[in-house]
Amino acid sequence: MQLDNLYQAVILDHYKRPEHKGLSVPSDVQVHHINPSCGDELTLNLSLVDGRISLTWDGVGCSISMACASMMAGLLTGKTLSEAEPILDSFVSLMQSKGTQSGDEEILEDAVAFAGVSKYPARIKCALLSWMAFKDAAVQVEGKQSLGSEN
Amino acid sequence: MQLDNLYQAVILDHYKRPEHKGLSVPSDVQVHHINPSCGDELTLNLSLVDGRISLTWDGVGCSISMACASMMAGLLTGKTLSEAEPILDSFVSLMQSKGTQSGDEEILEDAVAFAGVSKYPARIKCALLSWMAFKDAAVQVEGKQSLGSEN
Amino acid sequence: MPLKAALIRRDFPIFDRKIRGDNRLVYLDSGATSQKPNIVIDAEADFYRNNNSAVHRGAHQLAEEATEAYEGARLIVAKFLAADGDEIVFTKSATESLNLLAYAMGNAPAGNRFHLGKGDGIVVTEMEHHANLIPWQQLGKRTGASLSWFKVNTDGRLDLSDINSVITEGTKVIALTHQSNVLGTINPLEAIVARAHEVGAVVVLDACQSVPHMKINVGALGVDFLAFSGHKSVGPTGVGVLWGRKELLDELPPFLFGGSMIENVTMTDATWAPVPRKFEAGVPNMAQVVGLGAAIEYLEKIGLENIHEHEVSLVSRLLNGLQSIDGVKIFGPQDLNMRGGVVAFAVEGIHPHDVGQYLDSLGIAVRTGHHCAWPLNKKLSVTATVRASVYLYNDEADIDALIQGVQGAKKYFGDR
Amino acid sequence: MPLKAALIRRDFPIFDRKIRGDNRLVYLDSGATSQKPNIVIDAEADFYRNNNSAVHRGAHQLAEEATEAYEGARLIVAKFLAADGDEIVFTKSATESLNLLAYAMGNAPAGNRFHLGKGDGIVVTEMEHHANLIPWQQLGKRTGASLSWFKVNTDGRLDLSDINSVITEGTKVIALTHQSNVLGTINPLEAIVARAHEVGAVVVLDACQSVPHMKINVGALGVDFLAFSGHKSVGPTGVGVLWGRKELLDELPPFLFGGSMIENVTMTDATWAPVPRKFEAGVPNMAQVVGLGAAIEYLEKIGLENIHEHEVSLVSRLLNGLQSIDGVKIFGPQDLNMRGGVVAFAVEGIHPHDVGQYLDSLGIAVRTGHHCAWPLNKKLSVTATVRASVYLYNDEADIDALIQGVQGAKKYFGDR
Ligand SMILES: Cc1ncc(COP(=O)(O)O)c(C=O)c1O
Ligand SMILES: Cc1ncc(COP(=O)(O)O)c(C=O)c1O
Repeated sequence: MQLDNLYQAVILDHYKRPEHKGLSVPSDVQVHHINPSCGDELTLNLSLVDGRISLTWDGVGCSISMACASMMAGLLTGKTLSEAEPILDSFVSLMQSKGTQSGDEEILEDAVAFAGVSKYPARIKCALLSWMAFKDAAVQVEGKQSLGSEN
Repeated sequence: MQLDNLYQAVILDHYKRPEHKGLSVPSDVQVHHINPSCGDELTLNLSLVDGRISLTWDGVGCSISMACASMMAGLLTGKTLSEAEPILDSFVSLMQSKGTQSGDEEILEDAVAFAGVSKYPARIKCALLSWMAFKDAAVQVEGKQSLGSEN
Repeated sequence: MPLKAALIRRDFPIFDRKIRGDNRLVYLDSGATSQKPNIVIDAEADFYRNNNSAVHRGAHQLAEEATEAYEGARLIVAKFLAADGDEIVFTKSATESLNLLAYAMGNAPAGNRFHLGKGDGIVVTEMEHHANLIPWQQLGKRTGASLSWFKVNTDGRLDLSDINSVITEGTKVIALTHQSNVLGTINPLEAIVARAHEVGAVVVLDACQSVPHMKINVGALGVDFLAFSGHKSVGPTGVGVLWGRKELLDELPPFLFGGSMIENVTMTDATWAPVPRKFEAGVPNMAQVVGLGAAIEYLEKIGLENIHEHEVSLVSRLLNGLQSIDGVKIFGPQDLNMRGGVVAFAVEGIHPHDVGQYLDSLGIAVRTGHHCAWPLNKKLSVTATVRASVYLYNDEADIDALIQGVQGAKKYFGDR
Repeated sequence: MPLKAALIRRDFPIFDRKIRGDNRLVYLDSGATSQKPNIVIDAEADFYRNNNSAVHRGAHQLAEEATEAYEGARLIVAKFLAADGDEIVFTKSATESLNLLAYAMGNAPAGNRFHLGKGDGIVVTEMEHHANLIPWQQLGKRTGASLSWFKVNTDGRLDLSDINSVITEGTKVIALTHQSNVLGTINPLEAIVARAHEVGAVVVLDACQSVPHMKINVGALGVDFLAFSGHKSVGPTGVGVLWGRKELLDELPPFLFGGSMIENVTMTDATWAPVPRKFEAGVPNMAQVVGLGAAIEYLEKIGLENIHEHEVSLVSRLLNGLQSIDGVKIFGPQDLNMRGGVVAFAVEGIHPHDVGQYLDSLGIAVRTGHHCAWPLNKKLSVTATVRASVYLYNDEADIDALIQGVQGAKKYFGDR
């Protein structure tokens, strides 16, 4: 079934058993993103511990958006911000590939399972919800740091 | 030529040698009407002398609107308001006839020459400009009279 | 007279295509937009091919023909609603029709009956589509008028128990939907209209989900303004209708300013043409208006009563089918006398987007999300629902396909 | 490359019809609305037949296809203007585009760069179409901002001699036409843009009469907003475009409120989606937008430079021909470098309506009246003019027919 391309087993696994879910307290920054076309919501906590990312999240949404948040948190936790950047870029470009890319497993690991999403334009936003929240959070945390270092 | 139906000789005559043109001073009521789709303008002075209509007018406009004002003034001058009413009605219904009526010569006299206008929807407003001005003026003059008679 | 949906479908060319491989199209998203019959597509095309020209301008034959076609469509719409031609304003959509009202009221000077200020009130309901909510929120903010609303009961109906405290002496406008685009609820209007007119307020009816589906007589409804969209009525995209009582439209200030809506213009001032032209600035959406005329003639030929009956019978089958599935929750009234052809539901444990995607893989088109009625979703405590909506071209096989599809989705997402 | 108008005409089905008996159609009214090629008519029809569905909503295949077609057209328009996709807003018409700007600025709160109040100024010109005049008059009245304007010279050009006293430190907006729809004058923009930006004002360009007829690069023009209509660009009726610089559209408040333009909505408040969706409330005019995409591709295939060259050569022939007729007065500049394909004239002793009617009897469609630029007419001291406007499908035979027609009219009305 073609649909299996979209709903890979690993996606449904993460949807049913999400990881890093439940917001850590406290965090350096918290962002809240909404997908206005469906109402899905995601809250993401980002902390930097010795320069390494720590992510937790909570939200309501479809299998794609929730599984994506779960996988992203696992993938980025422990990385530095500059290590995370190419991963983010790689994921975004996979989403924009209209089914022509299968994703770089070296960089994206299990998240290549989302390659099928790029063939369903209406679902790309679902997959990007958590990544855009992370991007936003990363900018904020960098802003805080540079403020901090000026003091 | 089909156009001759619209531009009857008597219409062009009135256009070139308009009658009752030039505003009498004073008058019981003066109305100013505009055709917003082309900018044509008409000013009409209406007086009642012993209950009989006296009309003069001035304006700028196309042959149809100006000839119509000229002929209307001739046709209605000397009539009472209640004699004028069926003439107005007859002319309006001729204009709305889409070319199916030729007009009642008993009532409209030379103004039956405008029958051809009813086949050109965009020109009906031209022909009605003066008649609508008269209608407006008649209502006003009646209002004044009934006010006058109350005093 | 029962409809022959299979015959009707032949008039709609889109049903010849296949979806996601070789699936037939099961289109259950007419609440978002309806499909178009050939007769409507051709009416637009024929206008372009034969009569295209700017209406109300120019004294040439094409302009005459275009004007006749355009004004002819106005009379068709007027007759359809049992209204006068002068009471029909063409817009680009119901959204524009409703914004027109809100902006025009905002333009009303003191002394005009539509003038709003502090102390005045605007009333809406919790089940409004964003198009009939946000324009009024904004009008309130601009003018200082307060916004209040009728609540929605747990069974998806308006709570009118506090009608006299919601609609008060200060209320100037009540804007509500005729049929909810989420719950399917058809709102009873008598009490609201009576109370509104008692306090001198006008009633604005969002009839997007009713006009295409049931016989409407504006006089009988008693409302003062009514809006609907062409594209939900088997008509073209890009055309909507605003109906208003003549004397109210006369008093209402204009909204869009430009050509053809004026009487006289100087560098600093302008005066307005009589209705309906006062509200139709610029070269209008002529081909779309002509297409809408064809659409309404098509609907009338089939008969709005027949369409409504057909939909009720489909919805009955759909409600029964859905209720028989474990874990399916239906929103909105179950009583067929107070609902139309829109059914929103949720499947336990499966997000609406995923249900929708699974159905799509079978060729079944439904809508998922908040359906532009976010406050209602919040009230129902759901982020999203699946919405199936039926129209004259749907039949029992479509309903059965949906029900099987929902069962399939449960299996697909549950067993993996 | 010279155009082959005879070949082009074959793409436009309306030229197969006859006018007032057996006359061929000599269509010289493209300034009011253009004719449509089959490719545009078919693009609309094909959308309805194959992909019709509400864009940006629903997760089914039709919705995906409709969205792709709709957003694809946005990219076509963006490329055409050398702009970004996010800078293109679809409206129903240029009239709506211009009203959108005026209303949205009226919605700007204090602190927003578009906020207007007493002491602020709006600048227009004496040659504006009503659509680019009255919205600004009304915005001035609503906000207290003053309205001033550039005058028109006796030769039909803008008088920029007092530019520094017309555009002052308080000026917030300058709205002007790129090409006059009466005089044909193409306005030079450099000085106005430079002065506007010097005082921090934005320049709004009404490009209705230029975009369809010449290559436009919004960056090169230097303006901040630009509006045009689809129906004058061989596109469908019911669609217009507003282009704006991204950062300005970001700051500009929304205009029409409703579905798809929101980010979050509660009963009392709402926040907005990013541009361009912030400005596109409701189910949009999808088929018309898709048709406009096809129209622009068609124009680009023929080449805007070629179209412009073709029109200049026709206008040259037309001006020469008219000048050779006794008693014909031409309004607007005679210099072909500063004018486009619109020529307004008057025939001594014959009212424009009568000239137009006579021409119509020969199958020649021109426009007569004030052409929605009443203040300009008053300035020129005429109540009305005859306007002939050319486009890619016109040829020299059309021009010659018009010139002969004018001579005929003189005879017809003069000799009787
Ligand atoms: C210069 C100019 N501006 C604005 C408009 C208004 O365009 P539309 O009627 O398509 O909205 C027109 C055409 O009528 C025009 O020629
Ligand atoms: C109840 C209701 N009101 C208003 C609208 C807005 O209609 P449109 O998007 O056609 O302007 C819709 C449809 O989207 C609707 O269902």
